[in-house]
Formats: sequence, C-alpha cells, structure tokens
Amino acid sequence: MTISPERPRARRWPIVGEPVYEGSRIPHPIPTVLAVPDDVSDSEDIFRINFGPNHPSTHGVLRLIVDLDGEEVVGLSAVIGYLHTGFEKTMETKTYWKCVTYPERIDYVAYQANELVFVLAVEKLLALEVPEKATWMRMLLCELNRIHSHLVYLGTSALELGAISMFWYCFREREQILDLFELVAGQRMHTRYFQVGGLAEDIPEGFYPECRKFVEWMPQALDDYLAILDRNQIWLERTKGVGLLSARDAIALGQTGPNLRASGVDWDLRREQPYLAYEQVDFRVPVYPDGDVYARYRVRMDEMAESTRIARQCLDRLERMEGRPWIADDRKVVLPPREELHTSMESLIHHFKIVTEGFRVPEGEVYVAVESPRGESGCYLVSDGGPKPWRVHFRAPSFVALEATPTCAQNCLVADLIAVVGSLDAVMGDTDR
Amino acid sequence: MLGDWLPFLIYGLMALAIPASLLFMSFALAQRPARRTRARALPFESGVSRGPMKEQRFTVSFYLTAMLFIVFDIEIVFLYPLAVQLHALGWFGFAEFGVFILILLVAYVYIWRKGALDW
Amino acid sequence: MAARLRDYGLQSERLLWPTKGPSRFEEEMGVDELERALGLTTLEKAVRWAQTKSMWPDTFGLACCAIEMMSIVSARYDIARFGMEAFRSSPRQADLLIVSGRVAHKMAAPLRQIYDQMVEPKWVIAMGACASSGGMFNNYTILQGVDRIVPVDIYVPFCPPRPEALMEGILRIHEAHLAGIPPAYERRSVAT
Amino acid sequence: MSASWEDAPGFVSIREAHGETTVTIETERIRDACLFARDELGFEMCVDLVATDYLGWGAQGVSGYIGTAGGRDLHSPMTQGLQTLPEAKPKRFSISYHLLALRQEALRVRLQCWADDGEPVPSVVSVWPTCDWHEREQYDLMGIAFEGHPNLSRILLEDDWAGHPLRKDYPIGGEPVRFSDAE
Repeated sequence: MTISPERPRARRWPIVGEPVYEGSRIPHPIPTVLAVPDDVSDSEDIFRINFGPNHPSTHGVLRLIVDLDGEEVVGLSAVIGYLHTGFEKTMETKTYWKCVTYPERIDYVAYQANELVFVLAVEKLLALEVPEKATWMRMLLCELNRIHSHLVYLGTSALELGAISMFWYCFREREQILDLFELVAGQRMHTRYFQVGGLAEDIPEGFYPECRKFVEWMPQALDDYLAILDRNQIWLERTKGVGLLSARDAIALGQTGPNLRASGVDWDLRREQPYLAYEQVDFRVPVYPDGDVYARYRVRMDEMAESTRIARQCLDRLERMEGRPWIADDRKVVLPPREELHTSMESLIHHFKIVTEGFRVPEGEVYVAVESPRGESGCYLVSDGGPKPWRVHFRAPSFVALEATPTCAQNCLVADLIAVVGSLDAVMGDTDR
Repeated sequence: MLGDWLPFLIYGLMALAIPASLLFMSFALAQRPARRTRARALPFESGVSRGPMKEQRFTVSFYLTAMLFIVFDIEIVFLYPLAVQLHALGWFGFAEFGVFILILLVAYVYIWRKGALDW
Repeated sequence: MAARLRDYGLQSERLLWPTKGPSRFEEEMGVDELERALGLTTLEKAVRWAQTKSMWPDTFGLACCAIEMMSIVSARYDIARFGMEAFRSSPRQADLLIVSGRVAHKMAAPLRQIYDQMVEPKWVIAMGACASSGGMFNNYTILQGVDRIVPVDIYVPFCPPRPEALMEGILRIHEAHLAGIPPAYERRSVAT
Repeated sequence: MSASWEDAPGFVSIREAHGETTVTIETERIRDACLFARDELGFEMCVDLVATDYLGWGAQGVSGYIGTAGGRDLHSPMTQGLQTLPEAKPKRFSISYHLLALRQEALRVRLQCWADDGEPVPSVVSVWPTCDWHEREQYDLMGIAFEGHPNLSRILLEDDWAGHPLRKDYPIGGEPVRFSDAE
C-alpha cells in the first residue's frame, strides 16, 4: 500500500505499481456490454436472469441482465433509467435561487458535493468572491459528507457480503454526522446550506464542540471497522482478486475517485486542481495498485481517516474566524440582511428584484469539477444572461462507474457480481439524473 | 412393556403438532386474495418478469456438487449408531470407524485434487 | 364510553401525545363493554393483532427516502421494536410496500407488478413528497404521486422524511389495522 | 506541448473564458481531433460529453439589471430595454467534449462541435470507451445522431418514448399546477 506524499512529485504518468493484467479487458464491440462468447452462446445452458430494478443488492433501481453458465457470469449488460428524474430539464425552468435545491437530490448520498459543484459553477460565471469563512465551512461539510457517504457504502456493501453487523456500526457513526448537519442546517439530508455567494446561515455556536467530539471519536470507530473486517477471512476471500480493473482500463473507461485510485492511478482533484482551500490543508491520497474490490474498500477506509484529518484542520481554522462574514455582500446576487430592509431603499429594491425575478448570471458556459466521494462530480452550466440557467449538465461519477461493471465482472461468479457492483459504489440517482 | 414408551409417544405427537399447526393456521387463517390478478401468477423476477419461467436446463456442475454433498453428509448418519453403542463396542468400534473415516478421507483428497470442489 | 386502544395495551398514539382523546379510528370501531371486560376477542381480531406485530416491509428503495428508510433499521430508531426489521426482498413474503422515492414512468410498471405480487393483506406507504405527489419534480418523467397506480394507505410528508416520521406512519397503519380498518385496496377500488 | 491546438485536424477556433479553453472543431473531423488530443496532447480521459440546444437563443432579449429612463413594468420583468443580446451561435446544437490530462499540472479543455437537427456526428467510442453511455444519453435526451456508435439506443427513457425531452421545443411535461408562475 503506498500513500503518495502531500505535494505531487514530478512524474510523467501517475500510475503506481505494476499493472493488474496485461492488455485491455474492455468488451470489444460494445464497451459496456459483456457479450456471451460464441462457443457457449448456442448451448441452452445459458441462464438469463434479471438483477432487476427491485433487487436487494443493487443499490437502488439498477437492472443488470446477466447470462449465467452455471454459477459463472458470461454475459452482462446494464439497463438504467428507472430513476430518471429529468433534473436538467426541470432546472432550466427555475431561477438560480430555486435551482440550488435540485442538485442535492441527484447524488442523494453525497449531497453536499453536488450542491457545492453547482454553487461553484454559478459563482465562477458571476466571478463572485466568497468570504473565507464560507469556503472553510463548505470544505468541512463536504468532508463530513464524504465520511457519511463512505459509511453508507461500507455499511451496505459489507451487509451484502454477509458482514451484517457492519451495517449497524456504520449507521451509528452516520447518525452522529447527520446530527451535525441537523445542528448546522436544520435538516439531516439535503441541507441546502450552501448559497450562491457563501452560506445560507451563520454557523450556530454549539457546532464547534459537537464537531470536535465527532472528529475525536471517528478514528477509533475506524479502527473498530478495521478490527472487524480487515482480518476477517471470509471478507478477504470474497474481496481479494475479485472485479479486477487495470489502470489503463480505468482511465479509458473514465473512472474517477476511489475506483481510479484503487486501480493504481494517483489522481485526486483536491490535490491536482485544488478548489475551495484544499491547498492550505495537509492530507494524503491513498493509492492501491491491486484494482480489486479489496483495494476499493481500502481506499475508502483510508479516505475516511484522511477526511477526519481535514475536518480537524478546518475546525481549527474556523474557530479562529468568529464574527467574520459568512456570505458575500454583492447586493445584485445576495439577499440583503433583514434589518437593513427597514432602513435603506436600495436594499428593499434589491431584495424585491432578487426574490421576484431572480439574480442574473452573465452569459457564458463553464465546467467546474469537484472531488465528490464517488469521483469527479462536474457541473456544465450555460447561461444566456437571464435569471434561469439555459443548460445544466451534471457529470455523474456513478454513471461512469456502472460502465465499468462488464469489465470488472468478467469470469466472476454470481456472488462476486454483488461484491463488484457494491464496490463500484454507484448511486442510482446520480446515474439516471 | 409398551408403557415405558408412552412418554416418547406423547413427545412425538407434540413435536408433530407444531409443524401441523403452522401448516393449518397459515392455510386456514390466511386471507384469500380478492381478485386473481394475472401478475400474481407470474414468477417474481425483480419486477420485470414478462411470462412464466420458460424451461431452462441446469448445468451438470450443480448435479455434481449435490452428489458430493450426499456422499459426505450420509457419512454422519452412520456415526449415530456408533455414538450410541460406543461403550458396548469399545476399541473395536473405534478402529472400525477409523477405517471407515479413512476411506472417506481418501475419497475427499481425490476429489479435492481433481478440482471438483472449486466451481 | 367506547373502549380505547389503551385497553388493548396499544400505546402507540399515546407515546406521542398522552393527553390525546380516543383517536378517530376508535370512534368508528366501537367495542362493546362486556367483551372488553372479559378480555375475550374474536379470532379475526387475534389474527389482526398477530399481523400487526410482524408486518414485514419490502425493500423498495428508490431514491433519497431509501437512505432514510435504511436508517429506521439502524440501532438508533430500530424498527425491530415493532417486529419489522426483516426487510424482505421478495414481495411474496412482504406485507408492507414502502415506496421510498420518486417514481419514474419507467419504474411504474415494475412497481405495479410488485404490488400485485404481494400477499394479502398488504399496505402501501408513500414515503416522502416525491412518492406522495411528485414532489418538486413536475416534469415529463416523474409520476405525480404513487396513488395513480397503487392504492396508498399512508402518505408520509417531508423530503426526505425523518425516520421518526416514517415510523409514525407505520404506527398509524398498525393502529388502523388493529381497529379493524381494512387496507387501502379494499376501501378504494384498485387504481387501474 | 510539442503539437498545439492549431494543427489539430478540423481546427476552427480557440477561445479562453473563465480560465477554460474552448476549441471549436468541425463536426466531420471531431473523431480525428479527439484522436489527436489523446495521442499527441496527452488528454487520456474524456470526462464528459454534453449536447446543448440553442433553439430560441437570445430570442427574448436579455436585459441587464439597470432600470431604464422609461421606468419598469414590475409585473413582467423582461420589458426592460434590451441591454445585451447573447452572442449568436453558429448552429442549433453544440456538442462539448470535456477532456482531462492526468498530468502534473492538470489540464482541461473543451472540444466543441456544432450540429443541426439530424446532422450525424462521428462517434468517439473508439477513442474513449467511456463515451459509449455518454453518447447514448445525449442521443436519448437530445436527439444527436452519433454515427458509428456500436449500440445507439435509448438509455434513460423507455425504448418506445417519443421525442427527445431536453430539446427546447419539448414541453416540460408534468401536470399544470394552478398557482405556478410559469408563464
């Protein structure tokens, strides 16, 4: 296991370790459909089953059409779209103020990352300066959300491979994180706490000690998980060497995030293209060269430890920023504070304009990418200068992760297919948008 | 003579009563579906099943695994009489069954080496 | 005075609101005094009591509400107290269908088929605003409310509903069933 | 970089905005341009492929936020004098390929090509296998015909769905709500 140092060292190619397998295993004619090999396909032994929309092990409504030769998976193709919610069409009819609520529901496990990517895209078009306190608080909440997302991954995928007690351990820590979100924003999930220009509210005073308590407790909880799983012979048997994905295939299939780092590619947007304040934070990027289900599990476990470290550093900085502005004061975009409405006429006009018609975003197109727990979550925003976005498109890491299922599921058993789909950690809302 | 078997009979009947009552209650007290909808007759295939399951052949490897299970499971049945009569048989019984187990071990190593166990 | 559910040892309504009077279900289903005093009960009531104590939900996780539905099984909210922690994956063994999330038109047919394949008596909870009324998605792909294709017993508001809100909905179903209220598909014609 | 964008096949123009470079490519040469970008310029990963519909772009005129001498009709906010008209687009659909170079100084570029309704766009599945589903999604929602795609069929919507929802002339659907402000 190699952890690359904080600062990127000069290298031409970020691949770590020797390749998992030679050449490429991506199915030939159609990269995302594993066709049944000809010598077997005519015999009637091929048993086609539906890992259908309502299946306990597919996270959400993914449907896999699997051709089995006995227990072995010989053919695989994914059918998605059972949760297609038409986000992009709906957001074209809403003003920017209302649009901020929609991205959270796209990847509903890593909701802060989606909210952040949309808000950053709008701020980039507006060229709006966000105060430092808001930047650091956004980073803290995104790291907490990363731990939350990895806990949901660990709980459910361990549950499917038989380690049922992991589900209750992980959801115990997850409840603590949701309490923090509730304390800050009033709601457990989909907090809508990020606003174009900063934060929706100031940070309540009880938040810092509570968050400090969680950050102190988390490393010990992580050690509990490792104690349960890491030397568990069944877990190792079910995850090592299953669902192989080499670095070249991962790049060709556009994998990002933990799936990419588990295949030996040393790439993390928080360090390569720092956004928010990630360049002032010291953290390490776990990279594993094995490219199997165990490597992805290890990458996510180490990422949780790193996120706790980042959260601790954010807390130290935030506690020194008492009383600083938490939202920009550009009146054309940000609502003026309430008390100011009673005194100044301009604030009243600005308030009225923003509320009725919505603030305008100058014309242009922009693509912002953020390291969400599942990979690079991007937002391509086109604006025609009006109050409503002209075109919004979210780059979904889960959409791309599912493209790798046929490559990873080659010559594995049906039971391993569950481990592979669980390890790719695809959330169906993110896939179907 | 029959008397001392009576408790065993009562115990057997009670043991029989439990599955019988389960069957009866789940059959008698269950609510009949109001309308026989077509979808109810379909096999459950994660919600997307179109028609009744068409006849599909199972590969021979399932059958092989079943046979291996039977061979090694019935072996335990033979151990019961040994356990009951162990004192009566003494060392002779123990040696006898040692040979029995040994033969089965040879069979086990054979199929293990042949690779019949891994799928 | 009509018997109160408390006499049946049912505390659900009182957990949340001890001083609340007899609920609407009790007024509709009055139980005469003698039977209550002797603790007698009809076979049907005993069966109903058994059904409410082990009503197994079907894992029908669609979207964000599914994550909150998962957390009612976790240690903190623990639906096992009501005998419901066994989330069955096949409708043949499920009594309660919790539609947790937004239903796209492509998912409507499988949802309807799973509902048909469930055993009787069966209940449906439309969890969250999206399942109850299409929520904030009024567009070409989202079904504006699950009750267009399946008869719904309980609508749980919020987006996503807190685990307590979902458990409140579940307790309401238990209470209605105990008080004799038939499930939705008997009260309302099965939505075509 | 030894080679630069100017000698990419089918190169039309290059533009810098908001810290991003947008290279416009002729639609017929997009596959060669992508091969060029991947092999010569080292853009190993195609992060995203997006199609945008510019039907009715700038039709309603977009005004800045400053009030005019003639005052404003508050009920229909759009009646202000037309301060700016968004810049006209060459064709109706723009297909943007967001590329990423996994290198020390992470480099991003957007290859853009323009197409009209029904005009075929060469598929780049052979260059980056990840574009398989991206192209199917853009075909499904926007109706861009990618010729040379091994399995061009609907991915998100039902197979017998009529029309392409993300087009500007496709109604939002759903049900009329009595109190909505949608004009």
